[in-house]
Formats: sequence, C-alpha cells, structure tokens
Amino acid sequence: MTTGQERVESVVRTIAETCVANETYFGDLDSVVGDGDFGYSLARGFENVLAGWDAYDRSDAGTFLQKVAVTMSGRIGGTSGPIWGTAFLRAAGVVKGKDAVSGDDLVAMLRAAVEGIKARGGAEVGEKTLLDALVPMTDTIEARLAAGDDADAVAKAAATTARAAAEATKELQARRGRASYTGERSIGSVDPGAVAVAVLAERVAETW
Amino acid sequence: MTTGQERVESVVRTIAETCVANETYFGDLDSVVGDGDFGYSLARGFENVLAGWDAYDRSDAGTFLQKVAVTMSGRIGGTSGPIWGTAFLRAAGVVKGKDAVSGDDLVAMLRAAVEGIKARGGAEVGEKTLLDALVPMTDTIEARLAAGDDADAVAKAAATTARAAAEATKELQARRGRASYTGERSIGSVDPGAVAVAVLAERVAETW
Amino acid sequence: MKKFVNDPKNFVPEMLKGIALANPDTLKYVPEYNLIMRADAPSHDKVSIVQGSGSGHEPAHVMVVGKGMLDAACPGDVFAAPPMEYVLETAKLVASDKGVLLLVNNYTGDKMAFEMASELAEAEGLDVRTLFINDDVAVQDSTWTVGRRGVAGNFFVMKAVGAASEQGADLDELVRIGEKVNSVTRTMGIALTPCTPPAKGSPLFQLGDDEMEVGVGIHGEPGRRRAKLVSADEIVDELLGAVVPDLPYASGDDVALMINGLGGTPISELYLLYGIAHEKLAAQGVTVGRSYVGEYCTSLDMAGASLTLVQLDDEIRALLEAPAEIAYRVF
Amino acid sequence: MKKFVNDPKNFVPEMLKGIALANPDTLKYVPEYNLIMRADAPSHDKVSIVQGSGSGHEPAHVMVVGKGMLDAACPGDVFAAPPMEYVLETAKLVASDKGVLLLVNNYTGDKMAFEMASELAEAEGLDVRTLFINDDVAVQDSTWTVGRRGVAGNFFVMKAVGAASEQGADLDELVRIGEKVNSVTRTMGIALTPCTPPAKGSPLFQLGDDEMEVGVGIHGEPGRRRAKLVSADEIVDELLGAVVPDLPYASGDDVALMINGLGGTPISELYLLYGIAHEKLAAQGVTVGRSYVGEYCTSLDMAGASLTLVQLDDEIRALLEAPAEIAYRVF
Ligand SMILES: Nc1ncnc2c1ncn2[C@@H]1O[C@H](COP(=O)(O)OP(=O)(O)O)[C@@H](O)[C@H]1O
Ligand SMILES: Nc1ncnc2c1ncn2[C@@H]1O[C@H](COP(=O)(O)OP(=O)(O)O)[C@@H](O)[C@H]1O
Ligand SMILES: [Mg+2]
Ligand SMILES: [Mg+2]
Ligand SMILES: [Mg+2]
Ligand SMILES: [Mg+2]
Repeated sequence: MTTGQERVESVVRTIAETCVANETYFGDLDSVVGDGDFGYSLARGFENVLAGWDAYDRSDAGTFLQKVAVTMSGRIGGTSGPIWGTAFLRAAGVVKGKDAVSGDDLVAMLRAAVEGIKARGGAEVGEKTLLDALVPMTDTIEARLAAGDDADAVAKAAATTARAAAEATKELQARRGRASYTGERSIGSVDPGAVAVAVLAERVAETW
Repeated sequence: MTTGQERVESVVRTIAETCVANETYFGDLDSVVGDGDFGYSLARGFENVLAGWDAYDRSDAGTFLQKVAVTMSGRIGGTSGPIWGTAFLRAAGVVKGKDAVSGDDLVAMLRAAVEGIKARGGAEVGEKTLLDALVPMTDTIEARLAAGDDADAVAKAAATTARAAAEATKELQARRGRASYTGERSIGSVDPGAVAVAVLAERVAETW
Repeated sequence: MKKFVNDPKNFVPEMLKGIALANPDTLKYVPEYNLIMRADAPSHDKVSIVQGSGSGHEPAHVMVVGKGMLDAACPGDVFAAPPMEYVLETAKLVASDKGVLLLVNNYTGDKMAFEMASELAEAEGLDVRTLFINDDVAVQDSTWTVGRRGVAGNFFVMKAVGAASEQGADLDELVRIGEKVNSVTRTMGIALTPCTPPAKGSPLFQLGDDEMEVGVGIHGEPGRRRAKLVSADEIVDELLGAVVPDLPYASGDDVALMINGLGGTPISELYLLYGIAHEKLAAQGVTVGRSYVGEYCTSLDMAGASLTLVQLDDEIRALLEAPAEIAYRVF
Repeated sequence: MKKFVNDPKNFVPEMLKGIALANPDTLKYVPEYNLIMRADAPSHDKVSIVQGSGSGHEPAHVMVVGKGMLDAACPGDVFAAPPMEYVLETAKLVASDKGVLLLVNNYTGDKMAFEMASELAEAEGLDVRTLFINDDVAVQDSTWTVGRRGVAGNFFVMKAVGAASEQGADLDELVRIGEKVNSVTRTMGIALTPCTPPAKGSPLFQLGDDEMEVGVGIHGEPGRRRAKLVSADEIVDELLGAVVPDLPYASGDDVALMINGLGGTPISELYLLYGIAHEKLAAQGVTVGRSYVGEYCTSLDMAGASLTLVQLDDEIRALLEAPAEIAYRVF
C-alpha cells in the first residue's frame, strides 16, 4: 500500500474539517471532568490550518505536514496545541522529502507521533489520554498491513479499534491532564482526546 | 363607641403580629415593581416593637403609641420606617394623655396619621401608596360611626372598604416611591402598602 | 439561593465586621448604628463626609470610607434606606468643627431619613448640609415623580468632595463642587439577570433567558423597558444613546467614562464594554480623559453593567486624580 | 448565555483592547500575540516579569501588568494556555538585559507551552527562568499526577517578585523569592455555581440548587467532592480545615489572608467570609497581618470564593506592602 501526497493532503483536510464540525461535541466531552475547551481549541486550530492551506509549501508530504504542525503548536494553546502540533511535527519528520507514503511510512509516522506526544506531555498508555486510542489503532494498522489487507480494509479496522479503545477509556482513571485532578471521579467518562481520535479514524475510513 | 387602652394595645399587637406573619407575602408584592424589602422592613420593625413591648411606658394610650412610633422610625429604614413611624407618631398625639379612645378620637387619629404621611412623603390620594387604602377606610369608619353602627360592624365595614380600595390600586399609575420609576408599567399590580392596610384591617376586624 | 451567608438577618452586620477586621488601623465599625467610620474621624480641620443608602451596593458606600473619600457610611439593610436614628448618630459621631456633608442618593426612603436626621442634627447644633445625587437617566424627571435616582455616578461626587475636603474646602465649597459634579454626571444601566436579596432568598424579578432589562435600577427596579438580549456593541449603542443626548455630551468634550459592574458580571466583560464605548465616543468626537472599569455601585449578585459619563474640566479632573486610601483596594 | 459579548471568538481580543484603551499611557496591546505589556517595557535596569495562562481569570493576569507587578501578560483563549509562539514572542518583546522571569500556573498545557517557549528563547540567546506556581491544596500532589494547580495564590508570587524586580533584584534572587512565596502559600476554593465560557454558551457543569463543589478549580474542574450547600461559617471551617493543616500554619504565625471572589459573587459576601475566617484564625492563634478581599483570580462568572493563606516574614511582608500601579484600580 502506497499513497501519493494528494491522499495525505486529503486525509489532513478530512481531519481538519471533522474537528471543525465536532467543536460542540468535543467541547461537551471536555466539560465532564475538564474545562470544556477541547473542541474550541481543535476547531480554531484546524480552522487556521484550512485558512493557511493554499499558502502552505507543499513541495513534499513532509514539508506540508510540518506547516500544519507549526500552525497547530504555534497558534493554538491549551494542552491540545502542543500535543497535536508535536504529533504532526514528528510525523512530518518521517516523510520529509517524500511525496509518496508507504504502509511502513504510515506506521512509522504514527509511532513517531506517539513518541512525540509522550515526550511532550509525559504520559504513557493507560493514563487516559488520546494515546489510549492512538497506540492500539497504530498496532492494528501495522498488523493488518502485515497481513496484506488493502488500504480500505486497513482504514476500517483502524477505525473499529480506535472506537473500541476510546470507549474503553471510560474504565480508566486519568493520571495526566486536567482530568487527573478529579482522581477517581474521572472514572466513568470517556477521554475527549481518545474519542476525537476515534471520530477522526471513522471519518477517514468513510472517505477513503 | 369608646374603647379602653387595653383594646388599643391589642390592636397594635394584632398589627405587629400580622406584619411579622406576612413578611414573605408583603415582600413578594414589593418585588413586582419595587425592591422586595417591604415585608422585611415591616417585619423587622414590628419585631422590634414586640421585643420592646414590655418595657414601653404605657401610662396612657398616647404615650404607648409614641413609643411604637419611635421604634419604627428610629430603627427601621426604607420608606416604611419614616412613613409608618410618622403615622403612629401623629396618631399618638391625638390621644396623648387619654386612656380611653372614643369613636371621634379614632377618626381623628387616622386623619392625623394620613396628614403625617402626606407631609413626610409628599404623596396625595391617587398616587398609588398606602394612602389609597387608608383614606377610604377612614371615610367609611367616620360614616359608619355617624350612622351609629356598633364597633364590630364598623371594623368589618372598614376591612371591606380597605380591601376594595387596595384592589383598586391595580388601576393606578404610581407617582410616588420606588414603583413610580416604572411609569406605566406600574399599572396592573396592586400597591404593597395599600394591601398591607387591607390585610391589617381584615385581621383587626376578625379579632375584634 | 446560592450565597455565602449565615442568618440572612445578620448579613449586613457580618459584612461590616469583615470590613473592619480587614482594616484594623484605618476603620471602625459601630454595631449600634450599623456604621463604618474612619478610625481617625472626626478631623476638625476638614469637613466630615457621610454617605448612607441601603446595603447591597458594595463597594458603595461602606468600602469607600477612608482618607480622600468618606469619613463614614451608614448603610441600612439590604436595599432599605438607613433608619433616621442611625443617620443622626453617624452625623454626630463624625461631627467636625468645619461641619458635616451628607450625601444621599435620591430615593424616597433615603430622602426622608436624611431630611429628618439633618433637621434633628441642626436642632442639636450641628452644621449639616445635604446633597442629593440623581444621575440615572433611565428615569424621567418631572414634578409628578420623585425625580431621578442616584446610581453609580455617586462615586464621582464622593471622590470629588472627598478630595476637596482633604484639601481644606469649607462646607459651602463642598456643596458647590458636589452639585457641580452631580450636574455633569449621567448614568444608565442594563441588567442581564435579577439579583437575589439574602433575606428574600429568591430572585427579585424574572427575566427570560434571552431578555435584558434596559434602564434597570440598582435595587432591581424595572427600567425603561424589557428587550431581547443583543450583542455588546448594540448594548453600548443603547446606553450611549440614552446617556449622551441627555446632558448632552458633545464633540470636543473631555469625559470620564465608567463601566460599572452590577455584581455578577466579570470584569473581563466590563473591559470589553469599555473598549467599545471608548471607541464609539471617540467616533463622536468625545475624548475619554479618565477611565473607570470595575465594580463601584452594585446590585447584589445581579449580572449587568452601567455606563456613566462625567464632563471633565480642570477642577473636576484634579479632584478625581487626587489620591485616596480606602478599604476597596487591590494590593 | 447572559453575557456582554459580540462574537465569542473575539471575546479575549476585545477585552484586551478595552484594557489598553483604558490605560493609554501605561499599557500596550499587541494583537498579533494577544498580549498586554507595559508601554515602557523592557526596562534594562530590571528583570522583566511575564505571566501567561488561559483567559477568564481576570484581573489575573492582564490587568495586573504595570509598575511593581508584571511587565507583560500573554493570555490564551478562555481557559486555554497560550500558544507557545505567543509566549516566545512576549518574552522577546520584553527581554531585558537583566533577563526574563516567566511565571506559570502549573497546568499541563501551560507547562508545555512555557517549557517549549523558554527552550526556544534560550536558543535565541535570552536569559530566561521559569517558575511554576502550585498553591491549590484541593489537588493531591504525587508522582502519579501532574501536581497541584496554580490558583489565586499566584497573586502573591507576582506581587513579591514584581516588587523585588522594581528594587533591582537579579534573576536568581527573583527565582529565590518567587519559590519562597509559592512554598508558603496555600489556597482552596468552593463553587456555588458553574461558569459559562462565552464560546461554549452554556454552563461548564451542573450543580444542584442546594449543592456546592468543594475544592473547585479555576477552570471549573471538579474539586474534592460535591456537598450540600452549608452556612458561611461551615464553609470557612471547610476551607480552613483544608488549608491550615497543609503547610501547616501554626499558632504564632503571621499570615496574609485572601478571600478571592471567583467572578459571580459580590464583594459583600467576600467580606462576610473574610470576617469569619479572620476570627477563626485568631482563635487558633494565627494573626492576620495583611488582608486581601476582592477578585484576584476568577473563573469567568462562577459564583464562589477561594481562601488563601501566606506565611509572612519581614521580607515577604515588605514586598507585599510595596506600591504598584496596575490597570486594576479603583480611583
Ligand atoms: N499529558 C498529556 N499527554 C497527552 N495528552 C494529554 C495530556 N493531558 C491531556 N491530554 C489530552 O488532552 C485532552 C484535553 O485537551 P485540552 O482540552 O486542550 O486540554 P486542557 O484544556 O486541559 O489544557 C485530553 O482529553 C487528553 O486526551
Ligand atoms: N411618598 C410616599 N408616601 C407614602 N407612602 C409611600 C410613598 N412612597 C412609597 N410609599 C409606600 O411604601 C410602600 C413601599 O415601602 P418600602 O418597600 O419600605 O419602600 P422602598 O423599598 O421603596 O424604600 C409602597 O407600597 C407605598 O405604599
Ligand atoms: Mg480542556
Ligand atoms: Mg421596597
Ligand atoms: Mg427598599
Ligand atoms: Mg483548557
């Protein structure tokens, strides 16, 4: 499975548009044990990305993703600006200079994003953050690619795993981010970041 | 019709207890176009009267009423402190030195109270204040006494007139007091002071 | 009712005790007459200044007692004018050889209490003058009504006469200054929510989720009209539209602009309103020479704001700029 | 939503514009980076002090920029840490030869933004130090969590380092002072109502008519527990019961006591709480040497209050008493 730069761009556009469309939903999720601004931060961030889109240097996939990253972490605040910005920046590094992305590249990008998020925020899997959807989803993608599935099937499997993993965050106690202040009271509600990963994965799978 | 000082005291006690009991009701009436404290002011005022009761100099009806007046106007604020205090003070003057109150005395006391209220607050009949119940009620008392009715019948007639007059304040536009700020919007609701006069007259008639 | 309160009947005394405990060197609380006074009052080389009113408008007036502003404040219960006796005793406690100036917001109850008290004070030999403040343009003045209300503009009168008295002005001069400031000051307010008096325990009036009360009084009295809630821009237009033509304030004028919070509105929103009003005035050629943003005269926990303009001249400006040391401070 | 607002997305910039218009001689608003700075910054004979955080906590921190406190504040959107780039540009704009001190409330987003920005600032040759404030006792500190939050106690750190920097202290000295003040400062808050972020348009959480949130965060984060609303006396017991034993503050201590309003609570109620707390501390042998009552660090329009204690010594007391000239003023 190899996709061209256009596909990379269209996936990013899907992510951006989906975040803008889900501003209220994501914000409501963050109201439960957080401060309610997760939807606002992502929506304003990706609105900036969409606004800057035409001017971005897109000489290759990596350069394009780097511009997205700089917009997110430079202009967006909260926890999500640095976390999502770092994720895009690290992913960009993997495909710097490439204008096509192989299946191996995709997995490497996601692993690099995960490492970046961990380094930036100090979280590990199991601490009730977006990592709890992102890491299992990446595992699934790697496994299905190894099994020789086609791109469409991989995307659908990724979405299924991400959704199940996001739902499973309900059982976790938050140990990072604002939700952690509530201690045991964080158990029983899903993590907004993990749900966002699931929603984005589903939307990407639908529009593949 | 002549009553003794004990009856004067028992009427004042009825007034005081009724105002304390109606704190919430009178306050709610004052919320409609006023500031909601009419019930609170009267209740605190008459609570003070009841608390001071045993210590009041009651050598005659006039002296007793004067003590009530001083408690009201000295210790109670808002519009009601000065207005009710002045009313009691002027009424007291009429029976200064007397320990019995004739029908003529009663009418003179009420007329003196009305003049005191007018002097203190500058209001006339028809401007949507307690005067709009007090003046017609006094007229009725005077007429029924002249017609030779007994005390009980006079009290009942006074209550009926006061109630009808209080209800009729609904049609008036307030020109005095806080309610006047609302201009035409004051039309449609009763004046709290006038209703208080009606409630008190009814209670006095019941307990005669 | 969502309030920090013990027995609602003790709301005012407990608040006053807190003010005194927070300012042990400068303020004194006299429980018998429910008053807050400067610890060093009376000072016989200055006129003493007293303001009374109902409570529930804090920081007005109990928190603006101090050097450069009031010598004493005698509050009544929440939204109720102080009893006449308290006014009288307050005037007597701070009576200075140079006299006493009583400041009163123009309401029926306050007017009666202060008139009765000052008559009695004069009878007792005090040199007393009374000055009524009536800056609220929401209410039409006429011989048929009780006249305009005193609202947040009272701050400017207190500040000006407070500064002048500190500088040694006599009673006549203070009356002149106070009347002058009052005559160039205009205010109008808007409520977004009702307020809840502690002793009542429930909101004083009802306001729909999408409604505002235009021209509201600081005791929750209804204003000019009820209207649909609109944007901050349109609200400022409404307030300026009522205030500016009233004096009128004209192109070339130098003004003080106050955006006063009514109690429940955060200061962020007040600054937002301030910025809009400042620019709209500038567009009309009116220059804001001095700005006031925050809470000056509130209505308990009411969400809302009022806008005040004061026409400045050199005299008023200097008095407003003079220092003051009051309980309501930040650091 | 009952707010004075135009487009909620412009809430923060419109507020910042208002602050600058109200303080034309002393403050500058830089829209590109959403920041408020002293008009005369940087001053090369003092360390520049910057604090950032989400908006919605006003007067913190944009209204406490001025002589004796901050040189600049770089706020993010409502309740969102500022973007890293804004922090970096703010540090660069006020960079002084004596260095820059960055003050940060300890939250995940703020921590990341300030760490990234200070790394980059150092790479660009700036002398930068970062100090985290974490006074909120409601949150337990442990290696498993992100640590305690910075809340209203940040005022004391800002005030102390602001005064010291004005007196010429160098960067090391400021870090020492800031850490010392932070280490003797403890806060806990209680919410009576939720707050409503302008862009969300509805309350951030639900609270029953008879409920309060004990240990609430200034972003509306749930606290230690939800409880039935009780009297002001019992609430003060609850707050002191959490704060006093935490340091602990002991008999013989001289403290600063702050009752901070969370935005929707009128100052009358804050003074009532103050009086109760002052007396209860006195009964424990703890003397209140300095008092603070008002709004210092809010949570939009939330009704509620926090109580902060600071252990005073001669050094801290002198720094707290030093003058300051900030936008958040009364006259
Ligand atoms: N330390 C962390 N590392 C990675 N992700 C985190 C961390 N803390 C929080 N998150 C994620 O960020 C989401 C909240 O984002 P946002 O609302 O922008 O943060 P906040 O408002 O708390 O600053 C959470 O749902 C979680 O998935
Ligand atoms: N000028 C006046 N003269 C006589 N009675 C008045 C006058 N103004 C108001 N009142 C009466 O007082 C009542 C309100 O009393 P109160 O609530 O104590 O006054 P406020 O709160 O407006 O000071 C009104 O219902 C009216 O009957
Ligand atoms: Mg959030
Ligand atoms: Mg009333
Ligand atoms: Mg009243
Ligand atoms: Mg946030």
